[in-house]
Amino acid sequence: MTSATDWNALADEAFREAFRDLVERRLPSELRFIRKQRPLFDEVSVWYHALAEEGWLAPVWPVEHGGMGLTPAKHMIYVEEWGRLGCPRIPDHGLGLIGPLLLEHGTDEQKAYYLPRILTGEHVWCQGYSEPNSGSDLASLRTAAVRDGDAFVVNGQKIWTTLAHCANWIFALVRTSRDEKVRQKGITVLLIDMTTPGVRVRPIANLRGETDFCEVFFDDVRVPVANVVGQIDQGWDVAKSVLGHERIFLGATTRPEIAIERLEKLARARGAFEDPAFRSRYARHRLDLYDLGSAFERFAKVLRDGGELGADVSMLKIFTTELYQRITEETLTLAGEDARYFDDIEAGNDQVDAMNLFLDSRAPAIFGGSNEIQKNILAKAVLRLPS
Amino acid sequence: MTSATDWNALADEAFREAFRDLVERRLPSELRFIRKQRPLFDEVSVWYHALAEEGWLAPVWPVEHGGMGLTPAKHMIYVEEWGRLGCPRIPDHGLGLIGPLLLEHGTDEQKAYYLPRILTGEHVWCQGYSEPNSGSDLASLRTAAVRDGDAFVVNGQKIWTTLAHCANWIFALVRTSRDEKVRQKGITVLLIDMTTPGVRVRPIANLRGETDFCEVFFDDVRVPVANVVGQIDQGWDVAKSVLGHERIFLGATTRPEIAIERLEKLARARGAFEDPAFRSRYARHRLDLYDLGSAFERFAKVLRDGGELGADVSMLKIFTTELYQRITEETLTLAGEDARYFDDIEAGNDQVDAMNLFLDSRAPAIFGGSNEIQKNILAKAVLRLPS
Amino acid sequence: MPQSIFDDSEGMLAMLRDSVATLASRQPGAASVRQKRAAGADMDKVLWTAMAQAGWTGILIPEDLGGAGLSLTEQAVVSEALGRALISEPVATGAVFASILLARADASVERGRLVAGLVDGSLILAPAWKDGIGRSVSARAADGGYMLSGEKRHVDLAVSATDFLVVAALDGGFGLFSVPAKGVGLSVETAHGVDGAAIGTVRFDQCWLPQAALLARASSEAELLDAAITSARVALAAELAGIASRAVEITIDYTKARVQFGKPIASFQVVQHRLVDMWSDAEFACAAVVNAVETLADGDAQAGRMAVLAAKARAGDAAVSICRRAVHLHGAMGFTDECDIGLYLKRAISLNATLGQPEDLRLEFVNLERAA
Amino acid sequence: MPQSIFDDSEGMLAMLRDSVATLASRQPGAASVRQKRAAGADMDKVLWTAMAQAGWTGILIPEDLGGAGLSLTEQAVVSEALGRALISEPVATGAVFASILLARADASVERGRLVAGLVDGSLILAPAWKDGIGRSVSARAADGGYMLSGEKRHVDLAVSATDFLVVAALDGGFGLFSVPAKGVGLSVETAHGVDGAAIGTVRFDQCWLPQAALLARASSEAELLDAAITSARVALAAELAGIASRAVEITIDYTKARVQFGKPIASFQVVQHRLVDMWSDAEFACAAVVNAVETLADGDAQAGRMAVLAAKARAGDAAVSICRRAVHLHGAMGFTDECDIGLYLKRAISLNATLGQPEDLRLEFVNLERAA
Repeated sequence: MTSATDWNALADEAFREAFRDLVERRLPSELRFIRKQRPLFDEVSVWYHALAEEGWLAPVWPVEHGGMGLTPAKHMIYVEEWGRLGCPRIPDHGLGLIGPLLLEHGTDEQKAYYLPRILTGEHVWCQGYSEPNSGSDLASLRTAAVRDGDAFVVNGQKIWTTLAHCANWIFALVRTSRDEKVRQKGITVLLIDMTTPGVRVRPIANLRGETDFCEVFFDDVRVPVANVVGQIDQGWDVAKSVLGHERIFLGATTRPEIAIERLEKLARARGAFEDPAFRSRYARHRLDLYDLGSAFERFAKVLRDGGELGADVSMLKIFTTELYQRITEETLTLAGEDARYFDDIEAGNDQVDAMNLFLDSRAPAIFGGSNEIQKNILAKAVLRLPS
Repeated sequence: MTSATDWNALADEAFREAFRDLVERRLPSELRFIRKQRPLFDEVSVWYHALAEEGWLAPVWPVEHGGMGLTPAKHMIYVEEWGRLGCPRIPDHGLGLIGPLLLEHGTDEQKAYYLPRILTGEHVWCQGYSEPNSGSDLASLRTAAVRDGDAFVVNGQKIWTTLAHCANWIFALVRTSRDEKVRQKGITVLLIDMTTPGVRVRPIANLRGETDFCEVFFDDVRVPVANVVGQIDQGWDVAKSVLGHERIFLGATTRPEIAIERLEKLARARGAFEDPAFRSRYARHRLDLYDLGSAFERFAKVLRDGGELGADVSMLKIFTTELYQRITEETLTLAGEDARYFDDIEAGNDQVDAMNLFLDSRAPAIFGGSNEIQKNILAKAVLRLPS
Repeated sequence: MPQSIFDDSEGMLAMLRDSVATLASRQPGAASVRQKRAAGADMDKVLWTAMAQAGWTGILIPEDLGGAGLSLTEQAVVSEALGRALISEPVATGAVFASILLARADASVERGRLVAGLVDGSLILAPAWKDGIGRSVSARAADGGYMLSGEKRHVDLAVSATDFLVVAALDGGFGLFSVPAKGVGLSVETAHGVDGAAIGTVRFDQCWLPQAALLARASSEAELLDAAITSARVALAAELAGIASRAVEITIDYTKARVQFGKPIASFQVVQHRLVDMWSDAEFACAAVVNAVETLADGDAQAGRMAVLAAKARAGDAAVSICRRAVHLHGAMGFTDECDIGLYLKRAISLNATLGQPEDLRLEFVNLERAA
Repeated sequence: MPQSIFDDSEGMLAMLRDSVATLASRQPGAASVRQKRAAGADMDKVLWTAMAQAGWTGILIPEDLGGAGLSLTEQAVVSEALGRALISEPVATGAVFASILLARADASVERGRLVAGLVDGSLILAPAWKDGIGRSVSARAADGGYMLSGEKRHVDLAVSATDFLVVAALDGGFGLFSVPAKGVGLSVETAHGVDGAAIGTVRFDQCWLPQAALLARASSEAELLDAAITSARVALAAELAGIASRAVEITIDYTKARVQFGKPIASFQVVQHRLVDMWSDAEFACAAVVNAVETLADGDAQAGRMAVLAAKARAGDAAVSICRRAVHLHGAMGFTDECDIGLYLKRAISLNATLGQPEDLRLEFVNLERAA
């Protein structure tokens, strides 16, 4: 294993090269550029374990806990190359969310117990925030944890829990008090072993016919008090302290890039680039994507210079999710009568998953805070508009 | 003069023919299809008096007051032909607004005095509703009328008063009481002779460099109590009782029709119809206009069948004003570098007032209740959405 | 809420709407879609039979041929109501398109058999008019009959069909053939349609037909197909308008019930204005359908054709974009398969892509108008 | 609020921004526009002189020619600040375009005279590169010099110019000529520009020039003009981004102050979201300008050209559409000539239409990319 300073000291190009080399050596070719956006753990465990063995699994964790300790700038390269080389997404709640939160708010015992098990893949995590009646409005959550000796007894329900059906631990926000004036108070973070009696998972099929997310039900589930992260009733502060710089990735160009690649493939196969009307519409999307790159760079530069991102970064998230939709809609238009197919459609000797991407593009404008919520926040936090 | 039953008994085509004949005989050719959308009274008085002489000036007034007493269906034809034949707009507040309101709410004395003077053109009216701090929110108006014997003393200011600088009477909403709980109460309708001392008019230039509207200032202006229309403090009910069926004309296809005619002229001159990219964009506008016609017809049919229009008719107003903007924007795009000109631009041997229409198209989306206000109303009155 | 408004002095149209609603209450459209999809089927036989019994497979067939002898007004009303109820049987192709093809074919025993079967539901007819790329279907005289070869794509009811109605090149012109589904040399391949129904690709490989299979011939494909396409587009436009209108209502109901930050989300101004936009789009779609039906009835062929193009484009755009916004306003719920709104979106996409997407239809409109 | 963010470790760019703001506080842009318009003029001589004194007419002219020898970074910062302040002198054409034309011309006494006059403001140079339709300008050798005939359109500064910089066909190639405004055979006609400045059409009717008037020659027009067009487009994009950003700020201030129904209209969610959209568009415009300047500096000619096309298109679209929405959000006030926001809209339209509208620029971008 290489030490953190070594990675960060590498020239950017050399670091890129190291990542590419790793991918060449360890990522099976059938796992590159796969269609499925959210593979289950078993489907990509080869890659997961390979990353762990090579010491590349946890790019931003500190070296002493088995991470690479990358700076935000190097982490950006890591993420860029990941996408560019077609690496499949791995179940990353443990790595990206629970790990960092434990590092910041966990006890030494918690760190010692949980972190290594994330790296080995023994613990696969999911994140239980949303509930049926608290989507955009997290503070209204109702799953209750009542103290009973050295345990909490949890009752309630989570929803939109991504990949809960292949996780064995859940990082859950629960309500431990109703007395507080401010609704954000009285919430506690609990780590719950999903093999505990009373936990039940129901996968929910999505528009594409896949089951990315689930409902998780808790029926008198006993959770040791030792599984609380941070202070009881102060879980809100823990939950919201996700790494600030990671928010830039919500605005990454990846999705519209994938979509425009498909549009171009179909357009070439059908000779659409010879049609000035199509070319004119295509030009708009192409330039939107190009300019998104310029805007992304403006924020990436802040990170590279060691700065912190403000609320304004969510303009990228709004733009990229809407662009993703526009491009997939254009692809359906170009598909003509073939837009009736749920299956992939012919593009010369190849196929294009026009409907798959169109349907997938409905989600990012909602998840991670709907674009309307993002605009509400921008109106207040950046434009300082009155209420 | 022909009696009302005669007009309404005519077949539609014969009625159209009669109107066309009148235009041929009495409208000077230099007044047809003029560029100015809001001519001053003097500029079109020939046509005004001709209409009066022929008995065609007041289409919806009752016959006993010198009107034509047309049904809404016949009135629609009147308005259609007016636009189709390129008749210039005449100052019409007296005919379209004050006349009907006096007919409904005026005393016999008021009718006898004012109505004939509108028909002769002796009284040219304007309408004083808006004030600097009450645009969309009429109920907040502040121009005050304080009772002093048999007169009101008026102080305050009106704004956006269309053609006030060529009017000699103003139909004003004034506040006569501040005690009422509901803000709509305490408002009174006053007819004010603009030659009264203390009335001052300041024309306001608009984006096109013309002066369609004015500010009107009242400085201790004495108005006889006899000039109140309806009840004191109950003016709100008078003001809002404009003829329901006239609201359909806010959604008329006239403006986008004029705009697309210009777009087509420029496109022909520049060979743009040979460019599939332009053709594709043009097709969208053309079909929007065509479909607006279908939607307009849906409401026109209600009127023809003797029905009343609901709040839903304002969907036409929103659509037509936004379409007007889109078409004039397209024309500027087609104009290329010529879009830098304020003056009319060359289109073959002819000229096109591209900038004139583009700038003009900014107004209808605001005036008569901004499109946002229209949507607020539709949300409540038609969709019954909660507040 | 939005609905195509026709003159209905005798209340017949309201009755038709009610009967569709009654059927839908017994056989909910969404459930039927899910069942059909799970089975990989191309139709719901129970629903289709019920529709035939109600007379809806023969609305446009003249009375003297055994049909209802009604007009596009009634067809539009039924199609719109089916759209609202998400009853996704391929009426526009399997009933409307087939009806017009047959009504305009020459009188013959074979035509009589097909018409009777279509009307009473005993036969399932699958019109097949769209050639595979580079594999167009042609017929040649052979053994006292005809031999068909080639491929047809985007065929509804390809699996369930008892008979195909196939347009093929013939002697420098075109012929309309009746082809039994069990015929030798005919094979069907299917793919999943986004609306849950299987879509067929039908291959004819030296498929022999008797003389009587030739139902009609014409010098151009347009002469055989245009009337059928026009009527089918009206039916599609009406169905799309129905989908659009119902999707608005569903979304209004959902956003009134869904509480966030202590208020129904339908009380937020941004949501309200979006709902108003959606409602207005649906109203425009309905008005365009009425205009198409009435303009066609007025008899000016060119004007009628343009009105139909406009209606199909407007209703298709409205339905798809309303459903997209509707899914979004349903939040995460809208992204689940359990929520019906996604099925509306998928159905809208499928119908919008059938017989011309809006962009193509608009260009055709402008080409017609400017050529005039 | 939105602004192009360049590395500015030495604070020089901030200083430049401040000096523009200081000038604007003494000579407000809006007042200058109104004055210019009323006078039918094509420039504000007081402002132009002040800008020349500040060194802004020669930013891009190399030091060895007597200019400031700065880069497009500084030019973009100044142009953006001018845009914000609505100082509408034709810097992109009269300074940037002219500078690059001259910097790339051959060394000569005449070039020296023109450069010096441009830098110190004593000469007003009007580049004239766009031929009238069917009336392109050509030169032929005559009497030991050249004879020019033809017409140039869309010429800024045509009335005030002391010298025109004219591109003309010459011997199968092209030449760049210096033409004195007082020359025999030269006539100027003007029309009102939407931004208040007169726009010239310049006619050359047997206009004789001495040998020394030929500043440069090349085999193609592109070779003479492309570098100047690219730099001018960067300046225009920056100015448009400045207009866009400032229009957002003005509208935020207005909507916060304007009370309706008892609340500032900026508190209504629909208005808030529209303001967020406008702000985001302005941010994208600024980012595109930065990208253009940096990509050009990186040295890959093709990449640089594409970046400039993107920036001019993005900033032009942003400025025009932001100003349109800004006018709308100003309500009736926005429709008056008294309100500055309308002047921003008009200026945005004018710059957006200069050297290529977004639609054309985007197509050029795609053509370049797909040809590669």
